[in-house]
Amino acid sequence: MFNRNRLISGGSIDRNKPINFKFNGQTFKGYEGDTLASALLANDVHLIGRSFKYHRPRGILTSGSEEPNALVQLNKESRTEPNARATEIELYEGLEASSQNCWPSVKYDIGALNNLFSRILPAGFYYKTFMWPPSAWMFYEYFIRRAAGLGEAPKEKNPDRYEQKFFYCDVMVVGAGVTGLTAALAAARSGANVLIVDEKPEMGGYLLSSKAKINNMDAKEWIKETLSELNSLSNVTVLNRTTATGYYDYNYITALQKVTNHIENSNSKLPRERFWRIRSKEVILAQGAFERPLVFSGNDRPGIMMASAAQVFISQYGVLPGNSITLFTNNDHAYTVAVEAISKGAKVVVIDLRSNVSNEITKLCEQNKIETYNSHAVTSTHGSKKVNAITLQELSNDKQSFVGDAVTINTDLLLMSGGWNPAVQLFSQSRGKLKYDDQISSFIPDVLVDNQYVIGTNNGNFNLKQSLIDSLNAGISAAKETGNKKDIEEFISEASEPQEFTTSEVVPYVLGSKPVTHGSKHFIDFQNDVTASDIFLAQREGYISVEHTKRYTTTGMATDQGKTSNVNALAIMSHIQKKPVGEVGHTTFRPPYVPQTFGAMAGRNVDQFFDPQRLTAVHQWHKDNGAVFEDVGQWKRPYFYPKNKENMKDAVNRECLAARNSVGILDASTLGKIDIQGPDAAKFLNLIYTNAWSKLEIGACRYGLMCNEHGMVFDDGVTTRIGENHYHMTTTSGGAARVMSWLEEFLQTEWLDMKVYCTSVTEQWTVLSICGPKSRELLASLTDENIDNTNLPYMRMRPIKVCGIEARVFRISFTGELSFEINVPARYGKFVWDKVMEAGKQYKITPYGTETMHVLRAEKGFIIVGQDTDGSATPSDLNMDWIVSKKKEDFLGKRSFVRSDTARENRKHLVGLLVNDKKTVLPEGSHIVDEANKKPPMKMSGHITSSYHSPTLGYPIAMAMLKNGKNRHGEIVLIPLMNGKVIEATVTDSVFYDKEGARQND
Amino acid sequence: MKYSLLNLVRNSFSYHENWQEAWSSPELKKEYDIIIVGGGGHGLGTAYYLAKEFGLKNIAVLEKGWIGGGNTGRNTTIIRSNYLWDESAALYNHAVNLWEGLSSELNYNVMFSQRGLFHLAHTVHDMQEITRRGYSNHLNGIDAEILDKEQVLKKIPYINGDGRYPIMGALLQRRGGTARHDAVAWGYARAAENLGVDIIQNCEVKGINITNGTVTGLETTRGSVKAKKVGLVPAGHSSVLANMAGFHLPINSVPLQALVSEPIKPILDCVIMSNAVHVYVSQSDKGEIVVGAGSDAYNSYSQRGSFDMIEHIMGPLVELFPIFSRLKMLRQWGGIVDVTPDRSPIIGKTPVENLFINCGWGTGGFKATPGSAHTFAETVATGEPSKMAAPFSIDRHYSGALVDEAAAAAVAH
Amino acid sequence: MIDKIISSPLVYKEDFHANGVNLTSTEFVGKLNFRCSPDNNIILNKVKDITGINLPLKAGEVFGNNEYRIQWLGPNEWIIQCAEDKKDELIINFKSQLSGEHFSLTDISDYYLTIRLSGKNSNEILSKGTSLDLKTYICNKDMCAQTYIAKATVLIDRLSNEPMYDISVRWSYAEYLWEWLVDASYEFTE
Amino acid sequence: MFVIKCPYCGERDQTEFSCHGESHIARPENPNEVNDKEWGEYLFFRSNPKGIHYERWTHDHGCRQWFNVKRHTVTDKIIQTYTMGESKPEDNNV
Repeated sequence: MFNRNRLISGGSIDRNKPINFKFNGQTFKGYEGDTLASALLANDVHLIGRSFKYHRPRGILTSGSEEPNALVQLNKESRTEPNARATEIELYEGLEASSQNCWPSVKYDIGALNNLFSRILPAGFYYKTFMWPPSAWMFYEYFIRRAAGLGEAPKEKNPDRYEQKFFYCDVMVVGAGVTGLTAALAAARSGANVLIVDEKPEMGGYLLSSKAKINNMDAKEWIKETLSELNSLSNVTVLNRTTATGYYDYNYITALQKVTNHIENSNSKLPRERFWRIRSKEVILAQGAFERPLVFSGNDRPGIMMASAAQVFISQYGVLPGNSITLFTNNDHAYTVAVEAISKGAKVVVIDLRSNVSNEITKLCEQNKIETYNSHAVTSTHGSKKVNAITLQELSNDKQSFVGDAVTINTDLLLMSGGWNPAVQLFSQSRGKLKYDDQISSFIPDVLVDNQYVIGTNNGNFNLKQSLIDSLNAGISAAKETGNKKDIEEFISEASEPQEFTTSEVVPYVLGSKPVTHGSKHFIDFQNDVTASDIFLAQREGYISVEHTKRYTTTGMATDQGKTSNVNALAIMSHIQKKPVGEVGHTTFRPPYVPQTFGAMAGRNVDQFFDPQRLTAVHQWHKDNGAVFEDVGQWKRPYFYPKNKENMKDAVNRECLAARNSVGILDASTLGKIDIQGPDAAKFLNLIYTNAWSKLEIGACRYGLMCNEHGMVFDDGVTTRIGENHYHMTTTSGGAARVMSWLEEFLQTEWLDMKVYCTSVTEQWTVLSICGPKSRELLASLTDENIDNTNLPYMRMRPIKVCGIEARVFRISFTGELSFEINVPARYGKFVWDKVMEAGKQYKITPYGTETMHVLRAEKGFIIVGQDTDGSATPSDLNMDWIVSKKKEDFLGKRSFVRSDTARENRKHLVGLLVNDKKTVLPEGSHIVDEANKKPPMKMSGHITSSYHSPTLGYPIAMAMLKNGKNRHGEIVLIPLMNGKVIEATVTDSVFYDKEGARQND
Repeated sequence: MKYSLLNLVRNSFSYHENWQEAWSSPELKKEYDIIIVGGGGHGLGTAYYLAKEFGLKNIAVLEKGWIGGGNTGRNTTIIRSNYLWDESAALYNHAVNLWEGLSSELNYNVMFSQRGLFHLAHTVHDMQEITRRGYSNHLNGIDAEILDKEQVLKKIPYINGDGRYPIMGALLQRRGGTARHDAVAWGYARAAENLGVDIIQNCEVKGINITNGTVTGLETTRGSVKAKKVGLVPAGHSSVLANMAGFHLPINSVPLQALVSEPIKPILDCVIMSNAVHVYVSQSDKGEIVVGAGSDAYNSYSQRGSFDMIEHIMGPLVELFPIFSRLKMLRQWGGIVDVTPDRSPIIGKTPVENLFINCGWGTGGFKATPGSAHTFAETVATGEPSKMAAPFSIDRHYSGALVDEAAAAAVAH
Repeated sequence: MIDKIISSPLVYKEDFHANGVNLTSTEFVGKLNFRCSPDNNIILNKVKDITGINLPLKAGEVFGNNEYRIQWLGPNEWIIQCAEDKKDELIINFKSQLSGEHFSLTDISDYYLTIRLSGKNSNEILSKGTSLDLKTYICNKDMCAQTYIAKATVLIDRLSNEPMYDISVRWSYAEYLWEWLVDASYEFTE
Repeated sequence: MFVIKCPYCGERDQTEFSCHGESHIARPENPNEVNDKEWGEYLFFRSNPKGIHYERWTHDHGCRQWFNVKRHTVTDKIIQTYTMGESKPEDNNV
């Protein structure tokens, strides 16, 4: 196990710490500090995976987060991760990775058949076929889906944790290359709170791999010194392994920090990743630039790599990925790697597209004995799983044809450099505007958004010294904007690179041995297998807007989101459309900058913290006593209490009968409660409710219905007058927040002069509702007060002591039985509940849940807002005209009642239904028809809103909204079930039990 | 040239150099009989049906940017017709019927994939809601199956049935599914152009000319153009055009966002919607997990919303599919949706004579595309609301006859 | 006796300690929600007379003395805290002295439960759940803010210049918030 | 995501707030006197401009107050926030 391509020395790897890892089942050795990509290259492994569409062999193209080719399936089982970029995976002991999108193996992949048929599979081929027979698409689709996709999702739950964090700072610097470091230091010395982030483990950016000098120091040394100062300052936060992913309005930036996912983390208490939500007053973008590939025939084989990537592998990882290297370039800067590789013992041939190169470069090549071919092109590449030779040919002066013969030379590594594209993705996300720059043949920032700076190569400035001076000024200026005006010394004096990047002409495509549109594989988007000829096809077929070309060919839509492909695609479009690249335009850059983990964004908002469970003071008792719970909004409410393996039906039967015959108890604490005070409270209630409130006596309770301004019922409840200007309102459990906000809306925006204050008191009170013929006897045993019908009549409230606790007891009833709602401060809720249960033993007191409550109220014909209503029912529709004041000038919703449709006679009305067979419980939600056909469609005239077996009556009852129902009592209607059966029912009044109300009033 | 496998093979011999333009870029004429404003699926489809079903000629579609660049190209491609109210059900089901033959009809594969759509129910109230809707669908002749928890878990591998809001059941529409959104615009455009429709891109309407209460033409960035009839189908910008014509609409334009993951091998073979857990998710043919986020409550024309909405969808997504936790978001984007008070569209006449409008589709326009286009074409052609369009007039906001799909899902008690 | 009568979800929670994080639940105290116009000088003066402190009128101010602590909630809303056994007397005092004025006074002593968070990593925990800029708000003692932590609306009151906060949360959310804070502290556990 | 300056609490993250649509839509003084069309306009019809928009927000996770926001609907820039009692500012700043 030795590293064939590892240099004897150099790089930031720790040669004392060898690491074993597995790739495609085979064990390899690397070192701490390696990435999976560098370690594989060290072992001379170039074939990493297969491309998306044609399943072509692919290797490592870049050394960073823009990598489109070297995607792997990382780890196994619950910790597996698809589409991980080998260039970003830091090596750790035991790491396992495998190739994706291939079967049975990356070397011999059945899917590569697609490559053979590639000629009939051009861009958008699927729009033109698979249409016959018309219903067969899903058959074809089955195979297409299986061929698509890249890696595989885990099949188990993620065992790792994710944390999230909000962070505020004065100045955020994105990118810790030398420009970012300079800006951060300037801002920090000026006194600002600074955050600097960089996606790499080691900060310093590209100059870590160069022979650049800053202030007459090696760039590496300068970086080290600068970092150490930044790390020592208390006003600076330095985050490595942290990628700024999204740049939103008002300088809101999201960043994903790898905390432990670069190590094996099964035992760590730290999260896998931390998701930062940053709000920075000023933002400095210093993300640098991406090297641009050249578009030539066969440019996608393993062993073909960006020149800058090779530079990084050599300098930072001590890996020389090839020994017989060809460099294909159109600019000076790329010669850096040629010199570097030669110094490490490689043989290098340079093929330069340009006819004339500078004297400086010529001299450099002579000095270093670099063989050069100017005005030459690589016309094809050879080798099945890895490049082993290339063919080159001299170009004519106008570059439109060849002169001389094609020559094939052997090579084991082909490097390419087509110039540089500033990393404007984040800038563009922030709504900054771009312009095309002819000097560098790429897009650069043009119009900045507020409180933002872009510096260095990120801004299209490739002169190191000028970049650093700009960065220094940006740092100072950003700090000043945030009020940090400490004067600082200028600390950049000198800076230079051996080969500065000057200009490069973007090359739409390089002439190949075959015409570019004749089946030649000039790749633009490596991952999605988009070739130059696909762009030609799209233009020919009219998909000429950039967005159409992108969507039709899928160029730029791979997991690198066009970082390596966009500008080249635009250059070809510009070439075909014969207009400047700037006029072709560019597609919109969308977040995230690099793919961002779902789990990190979900953070703690899953499992038990997915949504709060709101619990009442008596919750533990319900749990201990076997309650089955129902989710009502965020509340957990007891649904029913099964005893001895009872089913729901039996439990509800038992609970209902207990409440009707003796005494039942319900935890009604979830009801919304609002304390209303002020001299205008009655006036306010008059406007909020449909009925009149002016004459309510102190201590009296009244039921009220609330409508929205459309005239539709939206909540109901009982409100009680506590004092002269003091009311206690109750609302539905689910509607409490909505009602509170409704009241505040009108008080704060419409009736500003009204003297009323509303305060939510929902959780202040625990509400125990005891009901049934024995409830008075039971309560009497717990209080010294007289609570007979005279002292505490129906619809009255009295403040009395219950079990020694100050309570408010309301004689109100939602079940139709004699009933008392005991309100005590929540801290005493459990205590009083226990006492009531104890005292109730002799009456066989029975706790009941929401289902029993629903049955009992349905027997009485009481509505449940949200079940019997759906936001389209007026009080009149619900037969509740009795609660709508005719005298009041105005209340919310009133005006809407008289609109033409709302005032219509034959709207749907609430009715009762009794099934004629006296035994079928109609499904809630089933529909009513006047005439039943054998098969649908059938004309519907209403639907069942509530339906139960009534234990009290011994037969089923139902409530329904029925067209013109008010006038149809006694009629027989039909309810067709899903299974084809049709049930007959008779329309009745919706009150089924104790119509006179004797039981509750007694 | 007809699109077919045979022609694809045949053209491969000439290196695909003989394919014609799917649609061209004609000059704007001085006058048209009918102009449709808005080159999305609904607008292009309207022009197509006007030409095909009503034999009309001299039609143009004006698009301010590139066709299909609005909500047609920005949605999560979900198609279904299981709406509650008869009026909506009829309209959306008409659409599904047309979807089923659309690829053949247009000779353009729109990849309508009827992979089945599940509305999950997590609470008693949800069960009541899906039961009511399922029965209503059933009686309206729309396929609907009400499933219990076990059936749901069996049909959807890897879903978490026992989360904070356990799954209680689901409403399944097997005929529901997804389609390839861009292809819908492109297919209609190509088919419409074949019938003589002018498709004018990069042509923004800057004014609506009205004489004596009747529309006479438009001012555009490409000059003035006369028209006998104008149909507005400008999702996202309905109010802007209505304002040009001098009237207001009961509409707010709000951001709606969506996102996709990196592509992965097939893992989710149906469409999932959950109101209680707030998830809309499917997997595209490319392998991306496609997720719909919620809409923001503020008006905006910026085609972006608050990041909060994206974050908010992640908890529910991972809660429902814990295995998605390690997947990565590849791309997020936003569109502008026109929201009406009752979440139902507006199709019909406007206060201006011969000016018609089709808008207000909110978050649900894509699924309706062929039905909307077809019924709007009939409305524009005849000058009167088609039977299906009639309930969706602007006037319902005065009479109170809302088609309230929003209220029907209301939660309380 | 009193222990058996009083209960809350936090009563069952043992104090939690991790590196630089301490969570405890506090005892019940009297909490009155008080609302009035900030322009009503009669009320402002009376409040000063009764409690000995001014109603704080600036956002996020907390004024206190030995007996009372008044937290600013909004332009016309405060919480007045007092000893549990002084509450009834205070209510009577307010009602009699302010009679004729428009105000509201509501006992919400049980509406909120209070979790005390302290320790050098407190801000680290808070910043996981609240979007509040902790460098601007509640950055010194006697400052408070209403905001959210995760999915619970809270009132955070800073008790000292060292990180120590009383986090008031509605009773029904208390269990959720406590568990959330404990879970958020996981990375600081030994 | 916006930073919104609550007129009472100061600058806070958008997630503490919620938006409730167009502001300065007055409820008719006497609803009984307006016709169905006018009532419908009040209930449902909104200006929905592409440009300056006046809207109402509440500080839900803060002081619970309603207030007005003047914002541009294309740039999403908030130009001004002001309390409910204050009158509508001019349409100048774009």
